[in-house]
Formats: sequence, C-alpha cells, structure tokens
Amino acid sequence: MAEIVTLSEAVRELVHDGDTVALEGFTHLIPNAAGHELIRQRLRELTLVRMTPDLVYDQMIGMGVARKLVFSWGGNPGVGSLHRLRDAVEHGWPAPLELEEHSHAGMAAAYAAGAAALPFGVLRGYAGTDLVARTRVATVTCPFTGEELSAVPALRPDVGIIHAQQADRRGNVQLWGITGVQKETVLASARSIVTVEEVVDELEPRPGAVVLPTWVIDVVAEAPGGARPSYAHGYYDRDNEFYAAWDGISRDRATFTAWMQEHVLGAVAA
Amino acid sequence: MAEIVTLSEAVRELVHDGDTVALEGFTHLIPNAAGHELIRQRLRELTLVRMTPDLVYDQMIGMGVARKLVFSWGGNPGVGSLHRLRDAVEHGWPAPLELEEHSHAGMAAAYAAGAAALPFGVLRGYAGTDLVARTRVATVTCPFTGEELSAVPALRPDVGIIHAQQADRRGNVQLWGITGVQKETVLASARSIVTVEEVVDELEPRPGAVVLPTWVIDVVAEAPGGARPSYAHGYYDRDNEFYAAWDGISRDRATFTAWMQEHVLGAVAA
Amino acid sequence: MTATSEQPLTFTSDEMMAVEAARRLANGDVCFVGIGLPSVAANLARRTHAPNCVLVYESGTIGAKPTKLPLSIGDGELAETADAVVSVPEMFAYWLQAGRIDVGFLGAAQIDRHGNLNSTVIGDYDSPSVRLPGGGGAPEIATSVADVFVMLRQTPRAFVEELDFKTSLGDRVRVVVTDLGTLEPRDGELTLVRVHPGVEIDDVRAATGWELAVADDVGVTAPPTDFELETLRALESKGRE
Amino acid sequence: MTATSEQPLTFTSDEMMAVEAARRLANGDVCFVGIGLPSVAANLARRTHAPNCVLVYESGTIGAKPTKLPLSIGDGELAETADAVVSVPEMFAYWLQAGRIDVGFLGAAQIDRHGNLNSTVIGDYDSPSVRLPGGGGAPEIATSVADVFVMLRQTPRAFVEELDFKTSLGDRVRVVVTDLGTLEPRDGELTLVRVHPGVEIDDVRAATGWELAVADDVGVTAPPTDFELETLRALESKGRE
Repeated sequence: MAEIVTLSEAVRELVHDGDTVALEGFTHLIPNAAGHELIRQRLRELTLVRMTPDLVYDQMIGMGVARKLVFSWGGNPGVGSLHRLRDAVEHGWPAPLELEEHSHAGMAAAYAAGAAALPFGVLRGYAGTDLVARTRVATVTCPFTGEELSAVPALRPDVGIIHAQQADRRGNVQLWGITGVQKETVLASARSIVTVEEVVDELEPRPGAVVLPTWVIDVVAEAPGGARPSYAHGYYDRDNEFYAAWDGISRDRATFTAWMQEHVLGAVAA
Repeated sequence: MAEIVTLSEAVRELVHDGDTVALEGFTHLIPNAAGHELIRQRLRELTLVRMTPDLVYDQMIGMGVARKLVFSWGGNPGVGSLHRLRDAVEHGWPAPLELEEHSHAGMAAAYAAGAAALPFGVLRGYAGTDLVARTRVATVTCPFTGEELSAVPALRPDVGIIHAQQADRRGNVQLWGITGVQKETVLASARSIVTVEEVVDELEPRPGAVVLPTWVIDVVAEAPGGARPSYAHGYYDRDNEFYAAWDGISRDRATFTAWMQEHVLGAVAA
Repeated sequence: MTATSEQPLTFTSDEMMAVEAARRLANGDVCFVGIGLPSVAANLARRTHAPNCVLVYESGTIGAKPTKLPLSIGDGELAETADAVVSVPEMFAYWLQAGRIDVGFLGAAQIDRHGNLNSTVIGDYDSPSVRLPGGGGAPEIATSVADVFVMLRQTPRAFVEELDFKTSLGDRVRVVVTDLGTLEPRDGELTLVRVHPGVEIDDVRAATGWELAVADDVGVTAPPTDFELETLRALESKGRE
Repeated sequence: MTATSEQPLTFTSDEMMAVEAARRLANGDVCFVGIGLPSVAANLARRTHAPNCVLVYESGTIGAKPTKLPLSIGDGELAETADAVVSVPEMFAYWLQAGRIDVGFLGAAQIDRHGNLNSTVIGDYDSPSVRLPGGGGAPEIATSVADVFVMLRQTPRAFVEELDFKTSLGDRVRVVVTDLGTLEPRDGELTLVRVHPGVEIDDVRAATGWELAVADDVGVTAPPTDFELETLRALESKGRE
C-alpha cells in the first residue's frame, strides 16, 4: 500500500546520495516538481535515468545532482540544446558527467525488461552504428533461427519517479493522455514515488488511462502543477514560452544559478 | 485499410487449407462464429493456435479441421474436459491431432515476440518441467549476467482471427473488457480477420479499450452474437448453461456429429 | 463427513477445504486465483479476515472485487470491478514473472511428495489414457509467486509415488489443503500436520499413494465457524444465481 | 531565395523543402514523424494530396490528426485526435520494429554521401566540441521503416566527407530534401537529381563537403503551387497561435 506523504517527505525517505533515479514522463507529465525537490534536498552523485532529459534534467545537472546520465535524447524539444547538459559534458561544469546513451528503442526495451524482472531486453537495433562501442549493448543469437539481435541490460533503477493526474486515498494512481514509459518505470524500480495533481475520493475510469495499484507504489505525494512547464492532460497546457525562455536562462552559468536560486532553492516544497 | 466483407467472404479470401490459424479471445470475445465458418467451408489440415482452446476448438477438432494444435490449456472452463479434443488425442478420431503445448506464459511471450517481429520471446519459465522435452523451447544466456532463461519461438500465424465489439466504417476496431492477447494476435499474424458485433459510424473512446487501426487489419466482418456462447462485454453475457450442456453433447461421437449438422453445418453464415 | 457435536452447523469436506485455505491468506496478500475451490477460498478470505486481499486473475484483472463467485476467470464482473485490466502478455511478464504475487493457488490431477504437480496427461504422453487440459499458468505460477497453496482432494490416484508428467515444480509449495487434512513440507517432503474434524490419520494414509510422513504433533483443524460457513454459503449461493 | 516570375507568390527555402518533402508522401502512407520540418511536411501532405496519410509520433500516438502544428511530439492534441495511443515500449516493439511504418523522417547535424547520419556529437565523443541531443528514435527508425526521408539544410558543415559519429545507417534513405534541391541514392551514393527554382548546380556543389555526384538529367523542382503555399501558411500560422 502506498503511503500518502508530502513531496519533501517522499524524497527524504526514498532517495539517497548515489542512487540510480529515473524521472519519466515522455513529452507529458514530466515530474518537474519532484526534480526540484531533489535539487532542494541537495542530493549528490545520482545516476539520473531518462529517455528524454529536458529542462528539469538540465536543472539537476547544472545544480550538481548527477554523476552520470543514462538517456537516449537530451534536448530542449523544438528549441535546441540543453546548455547545462552541454556545459557538463563539454567543460565538466559544475562537475564531469558520465554518459550512457541508448536509442529510444533500446531504452524502452531495457525498461520493459526491468518491469518484467528479466535481466535483458531484446531488439533489432543499434547494429552498424557507432553507439555499439559507446554504450551497454551485446549480441544474442536466436536459438531457433540463428539471427543475431541486440540485447540491452534491464533498467532497474533504485527509485522511479513519475507524475500522474490522480491518486485515490488508498494510493491507487491513474494517468491518461500520452502515458509513455511510466508504467514500466514504476514496475522496474526498487522504490517508487508518484506525484499527482490531486488526491480524489474515487478514480473515474477513463479512456486510454494507465492505472497503477497502490501495492506497487511506495509513496504518493500531492503536487498540483507538478509537471509544469510540461503539461498534465486535462489539467493544464504545456508552457511553450518557458521552454523557449529556458534557452536564454540556461546559456550562462551565472544567470542559470541566479534563476535556480530564486525559483527553486528559494521555493518551498509542496 | 481493412475491407468490410461478409464472414463467409472473409474466410474464403483469407484462410486456406494447411494454414496456421489463431483464433484468440482469452475467456471473453471468443470468435465462435468465425470458427463455425471455418467448419462450414470445410477447411482442412489447419494448424490451430490458441492459448485456451475451448468449445469452438473442440468443435473444429471434432469436425476434422485441424492437423495440429498449439495451445497452453485445453478444457471446458469450470466444467471439465473437451471430449472431442480428448478423442482426437487419445483415439485419433476423426483424425490424429499433433500437439505442441506450452505454458500460458510461454505462449503469451511467443505472441508478443510475433507482434514485435522478433524471432523469439524470452521468459523465466518451463525450467525443470517435463514440458521442456515435449515442446519448442530453448535456452538463452543473458550476455550481461550469465543467467540462463527460456526462449520460445515467435508465433507468426498465417491468419489471426479475433472478435471485437465494434468497428467503424473505415475498419478501425475497438474491443474492451478483458482484452487478452488479441492485439498481439492481429499484429503477429500475416493476415487478419476481425468479426464485430456491429459496425458503427464513430468509435466512442472507452476505458480499457484496445483500438486496432484499420491499416493493420485485412478484413472486418459483421457477426452479431459472434462470440456466443462466450460473451461480449456490453452486449451479452456468457451462456454458462451451454458450456455445461456441451459436456453431454460432445461426449458421444454421434450426438456431437448430429448437433454440428443441425446447429453449424445447417446454419447459414452471417 | 459431518461436524463435531460442538458445532451448531454441519459442513461438507469441500467447505472445510475452502475455509482452511482461506485462513492461510493474510490480509493484504496479493493472490493469483483460478476458478473453482481457489476462487472460493480467496473470495471467502476477502469477506472474513482478509478484506484487503488483492485478487489477480490470469485473464488480466488486477484487484477484482466480484460480488458473486466467477464461473470463469474471464467473467465480465472481474473486469468491471478490477483496479486495472491488463493484457495477458503483460500479466505474465510484468506481474507474475516479476514476482509481484504473494500467493498462487494451484490444483492438479496428480501430486507427488515434493509438491510437484501433473495437470498434463495420465499415462504415456504420446498415447495417454487421459489427456488433461494442460499446464496453463501453472508452470510459471509455481516458480514466480512467493507461496504456492495447493488444493486437491486426497486419493491414492491423485497423491502418487511418481507423477506421469511433471507440469510444475513443488519448490514453493507451502501448504496442500485436501478434503482430509493439511500437509506442509518438512525436510523436503509433504507431511501431514493437521487432520480435519472427524478424520483419522490412517484415513489420510490410506488416501495417499506413498508412505505418508506424519508430523509428531498432528493437530485437528478448527472446524468452520458459523461466520465462516454462513459467509461461504452466501457466496456460493450467489455464484449459482 | 525568391520564386520565379511565373509564380504569383514568393516562398522561402524552408517552404520549398516542406512542399517538396510533402509531395513524396503517397496517400495512405504510414509516417513516423518528428517535430519541425518533418511534421510540417507530413501535415501539409495530409491537407493536400494525401488526406489518408497516417501520422505516427514516437510518443505513442497512432493516427494523430492535429488541427495545428504540434510544438512537441507529445502535444495533448496528438493524443486527443489519435486513433490509438500506446506506450512507448509498445510503439518501438510492436509498431516500429515490426515494420508497420512506411516512411520515417529524419534530420541530423551531419550526413555523409551514403545517407548515414550523425545526431550525437561534433568532434571527439569523449571530449566533443558540440554535444548534440543524441540518437533518440533515429537508429531504429533508419533500419525499420521502408523508406527514410531526410530533411536537412545543405551546408559543407552538414554534408561531410566523414561523419564524426555514425548515429544511424543510410541503407534505407530514399531521398534527401534540402533547401537547395533533392538528392537520391544512385549506385550507392547520394546524387543530386533536382535543384529548387533559382538554385544552380554549382550552388549545391559548393554547399556539399564531398565531391557531389550530379545526375545527367538534373531537373528543377516544381515551385510550390498557390494551394500548397496557402495550405502550408495556414498550417504554420495556426501552429504559432
């Protein structure tokens, strides 16, 4: 049974320095509030996992939370580069960042393998690319056809964090719209935190929803607006202007640091 | 784009003697009408695939449609044995029936591999059982951990047949309730037939629904009541009395044959 | 079999089996349930001491809360009352294989002293005297759940020295509840630990096809309480509606 | 660049690129679409000659019918208008890998003469001069769709003799639409087959970092029709709302 706690309690109880932490939400329901809480609690040496690291990962990297990044596409969608990610990789600021990079297909297979408690996922991919030499991928041979395929090691994060629209009071969670890889993230992780727009009396079944029963989740924390500047289908839209503005804010180390001081470190957790 | 045709046209165009044909619907939406049409068109030498062969498979086997059965549990749920299946296996009547049997987990993984166009599926299963010597299963070794796991060859039927509640006029299909392995069946098969309760102007999105776009389906055929005596969530209930009655009808070869003559061969296709 | 004289209600051996199995479920256990006696036991537990027991059916329904006994693991009410309905491949990969299920119930045609089960054939595989339905979910249930509960009526034909076919492994079998008593593994062998009211140890020996190990401290199963029995009968009469 | 005098409307090179790419899509094609120019091209095709073109976004939306240009592949309108929304693992396994997609659009920072693409790093991998976003869906899109369409502005820095990193393979690249013209593979090498109106072959050569193969029969791209251009502009102005 998931416990319903505050976001600051959730992070304090479940996330420790050095953990492997995945914050997922593919283009939707990105757990920004939870990422900010990781920054506020000054977690260090995390291996951060995410298929599509964007603004909140740029912020965590720039604030020195991460030792390593496992990812498949890291950018500001529709805008350009992540300047803090680039600064860490290109110049080691504020600290060097180790990269383990995959393709989307590889990372999706790795999450699915993790959710199924298999040690590896199989896909037809990576072959012939320079990624093979730069990431964790191996070859498996089909015992029936002899075909060689790619194997990726299962992702089994210490902590999986997602944002959903609703939980009920027992901690059952429902998300809808684009549901991405969030089910796999929770099921693949040893511990899980779900932030939600609101806790409701009853989850009303919805088309296209993913429901996660309370007994596969460790803690649920209410965090209204917790996906902003990303969006929560049925609650609020994507703040496209902020994505564009981030390019300017993040380009310069001092501007970035001042912005984080004012908007994240200075803010109080939900 | 799926063509909307009659059930008899669907079977005539897509199913040929000797084909491997999967009729799926896990405990719900079992494509009985389509199975009856296979019998009426006197198809022969089929390799029939289904996780849970029940009444309609008993009927097809008893009528000599099948050369081989690929399955994981073959019985009359809550009632007992399938007498026609047993007669074929135990006494070769009306013809010997080759068996390839799996566990549910193995067959589900084989369908999922087929849907993903992978040559094999991986699971932690079968090990230590006598099934290993009696079915198609092999060992794969995880290239990262060295763990040995089971591999099953992908299921890629020539024809996949399912029953759904609704299609729209363009041939998009929606099913809901317990959706089983039907998506995988259509996606794993070279050709596909979907029978539906009704063709509607517009598919209304429903909680828990699976939608299959028209361009992954070959033909859609209207077959109201096409899952009876199984049920169609939102349309009609399971005819539990018929499941019980089938035990008596199917026990004796002559009674069975007479029943089939009257209720299936004598009936006209939808 | 009838109840002891202390009990106001008499009960059948099937009722004793269901009650005894239900008692083994802890509140909050996540159970993989089939149809028949296991479904009766799990639903009884939910209505008595274990209201938070989570019922998972292999048809894909997670957290089903049926108001009457399902006749098939695919009954519509299971989907309607479930917290979530998932596909069958997802059920076996993400839920069963991943080790999320505490208790799995299994039945069979044959069991051996190690709890290995046969639900495949009686006789030779290639020319069986009885072709049984087959393994279904059993092979992986037996190795993926934490605890396997077996429910099986005890006869020498079912409790055999050697299985005709090994469909699933006994490694995780924690209890076998029969119509005569309760067996648990001790030192790697199923051992009689309790007889049901009115049953003698020799009755159980006679119903077992191998030389049955018997615990030093064999007890007698507490007969069904009135509450258990009334709840069970209400449940079963609803199932027959 | 401006239109020829026969055209009543002038157009930009980006508009020419979008129009030319859109024309390559056949009605009914199932397209894997990213954001930016590919999304513009695919949505333009759906509003002109290919209304039954099926848009699949890697976020999981199948058959999306956006009324305005999405700013992210995860825009809510994509889910709302889609025939089906699936999980990301399902999208890559059951839909992309299974070969159900006819056309996949790719962009990149670098391309070589074989259509191999780099979207990973400029410079050395371990100490890059520019760390790019990375492969994303590209490695498997490039090998799983029937036809890869590349859209890329043509400069010597982008069209290079040797890639700094090979992110995806060029085997299935059927066309490269640039702001200067159109290249297609001939005898295993990307070859200039058409220049856009007002562009000289030597302009294209100068914008290419290798010795560009030029077809004997290089044509001139038909300029955007008024209908194409008006539709495109209506689409883009909606996207900016």
